[in-house]
Amino acid sequence: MPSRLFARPGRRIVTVAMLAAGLIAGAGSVWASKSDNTVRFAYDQAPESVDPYFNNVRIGVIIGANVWDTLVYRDSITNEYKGNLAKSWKQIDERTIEFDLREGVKFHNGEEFDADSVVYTLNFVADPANKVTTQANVNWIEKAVKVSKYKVRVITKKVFPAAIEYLAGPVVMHPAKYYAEVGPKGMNAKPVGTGPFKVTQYTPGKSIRLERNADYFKDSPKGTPKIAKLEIRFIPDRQTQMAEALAGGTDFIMHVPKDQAEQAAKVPHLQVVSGETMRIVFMQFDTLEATPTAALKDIRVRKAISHAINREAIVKNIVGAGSRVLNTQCFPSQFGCTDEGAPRYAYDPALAKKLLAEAGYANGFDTELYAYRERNQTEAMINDLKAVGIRAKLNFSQYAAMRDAVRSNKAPMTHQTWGSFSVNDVSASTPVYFTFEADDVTHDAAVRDMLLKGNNSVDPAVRKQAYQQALKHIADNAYSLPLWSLPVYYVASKELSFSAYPDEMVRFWEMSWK
Amino acid sequence: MHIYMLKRLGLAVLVALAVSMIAFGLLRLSGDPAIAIAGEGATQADIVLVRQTYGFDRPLPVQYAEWLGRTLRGDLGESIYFKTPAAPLILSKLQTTLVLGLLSLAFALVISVPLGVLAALYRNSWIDRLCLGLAVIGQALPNFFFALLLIMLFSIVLHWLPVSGSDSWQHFIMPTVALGYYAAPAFMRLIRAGMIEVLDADYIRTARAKGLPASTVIFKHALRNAVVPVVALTAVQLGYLLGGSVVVETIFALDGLGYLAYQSITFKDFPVMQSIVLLLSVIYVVLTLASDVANAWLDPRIRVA
Amino acid sequence: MAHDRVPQTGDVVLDVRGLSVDIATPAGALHAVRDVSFQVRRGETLCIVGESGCGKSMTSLALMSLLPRAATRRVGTLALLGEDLATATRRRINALRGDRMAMIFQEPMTALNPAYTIGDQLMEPLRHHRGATPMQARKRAIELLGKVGIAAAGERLGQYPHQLSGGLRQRVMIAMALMCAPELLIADEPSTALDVTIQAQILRLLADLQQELGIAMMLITHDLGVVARIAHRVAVMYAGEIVEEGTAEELFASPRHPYTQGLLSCIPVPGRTAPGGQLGTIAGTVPSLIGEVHGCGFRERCPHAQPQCAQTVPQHHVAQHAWRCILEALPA
Amino acid sequence: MAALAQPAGSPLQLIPTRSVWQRIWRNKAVVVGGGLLLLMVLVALLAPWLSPHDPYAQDLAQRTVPPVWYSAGSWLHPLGTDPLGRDYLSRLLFGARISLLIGVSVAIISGLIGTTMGMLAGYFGGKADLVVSFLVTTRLSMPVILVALATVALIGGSLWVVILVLGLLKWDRFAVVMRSATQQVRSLDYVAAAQSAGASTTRILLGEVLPNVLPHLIVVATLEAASAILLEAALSFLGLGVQPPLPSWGLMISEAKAYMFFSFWLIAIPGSALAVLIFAINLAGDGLRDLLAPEGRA
Repeated sequence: MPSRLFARPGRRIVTVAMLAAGLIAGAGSVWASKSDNTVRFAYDQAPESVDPYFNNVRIGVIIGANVWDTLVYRDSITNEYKGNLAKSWKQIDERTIEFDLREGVKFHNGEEFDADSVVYTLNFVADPANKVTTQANVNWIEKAVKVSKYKVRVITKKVFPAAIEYLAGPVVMHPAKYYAEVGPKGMNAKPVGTGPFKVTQYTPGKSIRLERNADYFKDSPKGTPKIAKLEIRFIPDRQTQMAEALAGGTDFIMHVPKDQAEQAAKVPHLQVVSGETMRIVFMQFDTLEATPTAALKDIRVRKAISHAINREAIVKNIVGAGSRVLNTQCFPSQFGCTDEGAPRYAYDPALAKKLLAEAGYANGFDTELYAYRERNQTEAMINDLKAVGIRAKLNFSQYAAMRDAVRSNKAPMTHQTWGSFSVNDVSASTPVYFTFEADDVTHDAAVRDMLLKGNNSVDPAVRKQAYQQALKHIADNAYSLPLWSLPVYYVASKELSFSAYPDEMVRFWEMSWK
Repeated sequence: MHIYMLKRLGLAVLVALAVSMIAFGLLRLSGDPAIAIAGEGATQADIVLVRQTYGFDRPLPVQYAEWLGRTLRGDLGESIYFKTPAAPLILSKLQTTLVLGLLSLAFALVISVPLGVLAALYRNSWIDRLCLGLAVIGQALPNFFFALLLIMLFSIVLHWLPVSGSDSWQHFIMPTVALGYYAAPAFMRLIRAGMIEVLDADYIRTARAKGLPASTVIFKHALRNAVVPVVALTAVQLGYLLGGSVVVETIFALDGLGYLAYQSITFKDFPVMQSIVLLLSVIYVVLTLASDVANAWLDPRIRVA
Repeated sequence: MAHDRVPQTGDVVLDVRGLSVDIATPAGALHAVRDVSFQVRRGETLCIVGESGCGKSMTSLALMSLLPRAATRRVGTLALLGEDLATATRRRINALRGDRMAMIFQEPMTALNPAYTIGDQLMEPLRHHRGATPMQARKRAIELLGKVGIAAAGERLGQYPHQLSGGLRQRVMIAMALMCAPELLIADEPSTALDVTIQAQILRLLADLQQELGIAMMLITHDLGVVARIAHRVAVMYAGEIVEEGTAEELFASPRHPYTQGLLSCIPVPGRTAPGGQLGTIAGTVPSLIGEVHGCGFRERCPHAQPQCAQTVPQHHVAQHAWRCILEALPA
Repeated sequence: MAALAQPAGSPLQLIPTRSVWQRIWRNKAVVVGGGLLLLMVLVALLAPWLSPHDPYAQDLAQRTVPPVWYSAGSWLHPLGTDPLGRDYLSRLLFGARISLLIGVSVAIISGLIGTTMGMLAGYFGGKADLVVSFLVTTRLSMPVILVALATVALIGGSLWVVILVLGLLKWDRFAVVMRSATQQVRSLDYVAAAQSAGASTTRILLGEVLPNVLPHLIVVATLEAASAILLEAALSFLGLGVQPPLPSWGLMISEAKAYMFFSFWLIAIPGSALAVLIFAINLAGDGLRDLLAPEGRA
């Protein structure tokens, strides 16, 4: 749960500049955004596309939830499913769900929401030819069928109990006519949804401006948005974001590194909120035949790496409050996630060295570690690896570039993070990396089959058991090294009232000025 | 005059062609462009299709000729990352960078011309030494470091200027200073050296003998002759400033060409990256050509031959 | 010959007394001009003659307040038309320069600004000092260009210096100096840099203009032939001092200073030098003017030198003729 | 660049005479700049002995310890530690090696390319001159930072990649200066004498021309080294230069920028070190240039 970080007794020096900054900022009233009821949000990554199906970055998910709506809504506190664009739904058979749609909902361009919207959107994204970026979110859909103007059926390829979770998360509804006409490119250029905010201006790579949707349907579980305008700017440099926050140029930033957040908490006009998120951190090993580092194909080497990295120390010193060490590659709150029976790889450099020697790498080996965020964590891991003789060269790049390197077999080891698109079900995390999809660099058929069994069974007990077996199998073989869960630190204007959720979703429709 | 200009024009075209070849080669350096364009998750068939559609299977000279043809028609390909045509994307950012470049140039001139003139007028005095000292210090300060110091002082401590963005003229102040100060020392030295040479010229004594006030002597008679080499440098520096805007625009999140270049480089968005390199090079070639014309115009000995 | 003409003795235009110029050098102060006094009257041409390095150019620049940075001027009296220039403000000096007093330089090739047209530079003094309109200034420029013998004056105005020959440029310089009808015209070796044939033309032009306008002219030269042709009065400089001064007639007829004598014997003078006769030369070199300088500067080279020459040298006067020597009269 | 007044007797001959040393000694810029530079070179060479700690050793329990002049600082880490607990002084000292290595290596690579081109163009003139002028113009028209960034991004950043890329990009000034210097030396008597004595072109270029243009080469090399160091710092700052954990000063600034608002010294220390180094090199280079220019023009 979120914990507020007020003046934490720090042994570190607060520089003169910071104090001065705080005093002046506190004294000066630059609350222009409060007076015109605008929230200015800065984020470091520009999405490749605003269309939620064509990006897989966090900011895309956030924009998706604020501009679009889904058929179902998962309550952010109770996790209970509620009707959103659908009033109600019922399971027709193992693979079919029927939705009764809400009437009178309009898209931002005036187009009416009805069964056609659902049918067109789902059939479009489910078609592999349309190359949706977020395949894992949609590849369970076989098709959607219109029953009547406000009744629609969604048919899954296999039995897929997590369907509702996905339909409450990343699977947003596009306007049929508009989407058919302009396609994903047009949707990116001029996004149109039914959500609480509508896009008024989008400059790729620079900023996106949103405005409260005055005609937002009253019965939405999201509620009516309170802030009038929202400005999201893409500022790649974290320190520029922090500078904006200190200077009062933005009202809200997230993913602030632990050290900075702790210091920012001492600035009078800022508040810092932190909490654990569903984002998990893990180290991916390329164990395929074509791996750039052959040593990784040896289980002893992978185990040695697992023992070499001092996860507790890194979590305590660098990752920060609200983080815990993980033993399986999923987030504990996700349905099916467990570390029961999975081995614990304790920090033991001597053992790591021994394992390496057994594997024939007494003198260690050279390899590369790809990473795209939290470089200090990567560097700490490189340091630990070096201590046991593994010389890992850092290759730090943007996410898209790193992902391409993984997918094209160029990255032997990768410092990955995964936020599961805020889907609270293991099917959204582990299977992404172990079911022979693009990001799978293991290709273990046994693991795949167990995971798919978990994905595609109705009985929760069966699912749980399948997932547990898969997770244990992965851990036994050290196919990847689960590291820790990532806390998120939000730094915001003290005047802004908002809540932080473990799903890393920023709910602007709930925000308001004090 | 006309023959001179024609020769310069010919050279400029040749240089532009050479640069286009390098830009073309740059993309090839990245490996098979078909794979990049086909995008992730593309099947082998997709890649083959892309290869055929774009003609990547043909000999390089043919590909180059076709690429050059498309480029000349304004078709710069499509941004792999932003999935929009590269040409409008780049053009939409060009204005910000040009404004920043010109402002920085103006800023550099505004500080360097008076200082250069002052140093020359009081040469070998403490004023001169101070100006030269400023120049050496200025050139030693890395501009990204200086930019951060500016943010620290003017945005965080003093709250005078916005940190980042490009929405108002205030947004341009710090980037202009951070980019422009680095060009100032070169101008200052050139103006100082030119002024020293010119101030010793006989025609300056003539002008003084005519009883003209010091300002007229310095600014009409001396500076006019001392600025001729400065014009050539101006073009060169503007070219550097446009190229150097990568660092400054990234720090200040100024939505210009340099920022786009940085994004395209980190996203490995080759068509955009290639086009920006080409565009900046061509701008530089045009600028130097323009400076030659300006020089010829400024120097009556070339203009009226 | 100049001494055929009767000098019109008018008001004193320029009055110089006790002018000294020191130049700072790494080795110490160079006393380029030492305690020089002279007057120039309206309607007369004073020639200052001497070898290069004798301080004559420094003298002219000192009068115009155009000395180089390293040089300093000390002067007892420096008056133009009775107005003290020694203590005048820079602004006042600027107001007089180019208006009441004007100067022509040695190098016409570089004395004009290459960046501006002849017309622009010609009109500048009149426009600046008199606030003339472009039309007025242009009219005056054309008139003066005609006067200095430049044909198609109107077209010349739009030309740049590099399009003109050396002789033409010097004519332009002369016209420019005359734009505001100055009282005093200082010409520093105006013909030296030009071809021999052009030299004569330029000198004749200057002499004619001086006569026609009746102004005071100070001509600096190292060429005694020039002096003989146009000077009313002559001052001979040596090693920073005026060693002898008098009317051209007297000076040429009876030079009193050994240096003047030496100079005169170096040039062939019709009626004086026998055809085929030997021209004299002055043995030795000019003394260094750096550091303390006292006594007669010429004593090292003087055939009549005596021990007293190292002491203070007395000045002798006979009517308008004055000279500095320990000897009242030279031995025959 | 001022003209070579008397190349044969240039103030900086290969074996400086006593009076040359005196002239150098009198030039304050050379003395101060050269002295600072010498100090930095010594520090870089002696880094392993001067450093109190291993510059790569992390100590997560001792993170972001401030320098000794803060109340929380200690002499254990005179300049404090970085956010991964590495000793900042040690990193700074080792960083000097990287900066100097980059400066020297880039100057050597680009110097070799540029000097060869410039000397060939200056010596042979004609077509060789045209070709070299064309190459220089083409090179100048390409934005260095951008091309360097793009190339490093394409082939991956590392110390040697950065050195190679910058070396291949920064030869233009060498070529320009060497061309005009060679042109002037070429017309001198003894070169003509060597030519008529039948010496080979290579011999004349290396034996007669090169020693005479060497002083100019040294000046250009100094200034180019400074510019290369700055460029590396900029590339590393943008994350496309050398890769961590190498303690390049540019990288240290880049890593420290996230902490600059709260731990300003983290960015001020490497930033100042970089500025002082560049200042020293430029000062020495400017001074040398003044010594070469007879009229004392800057």
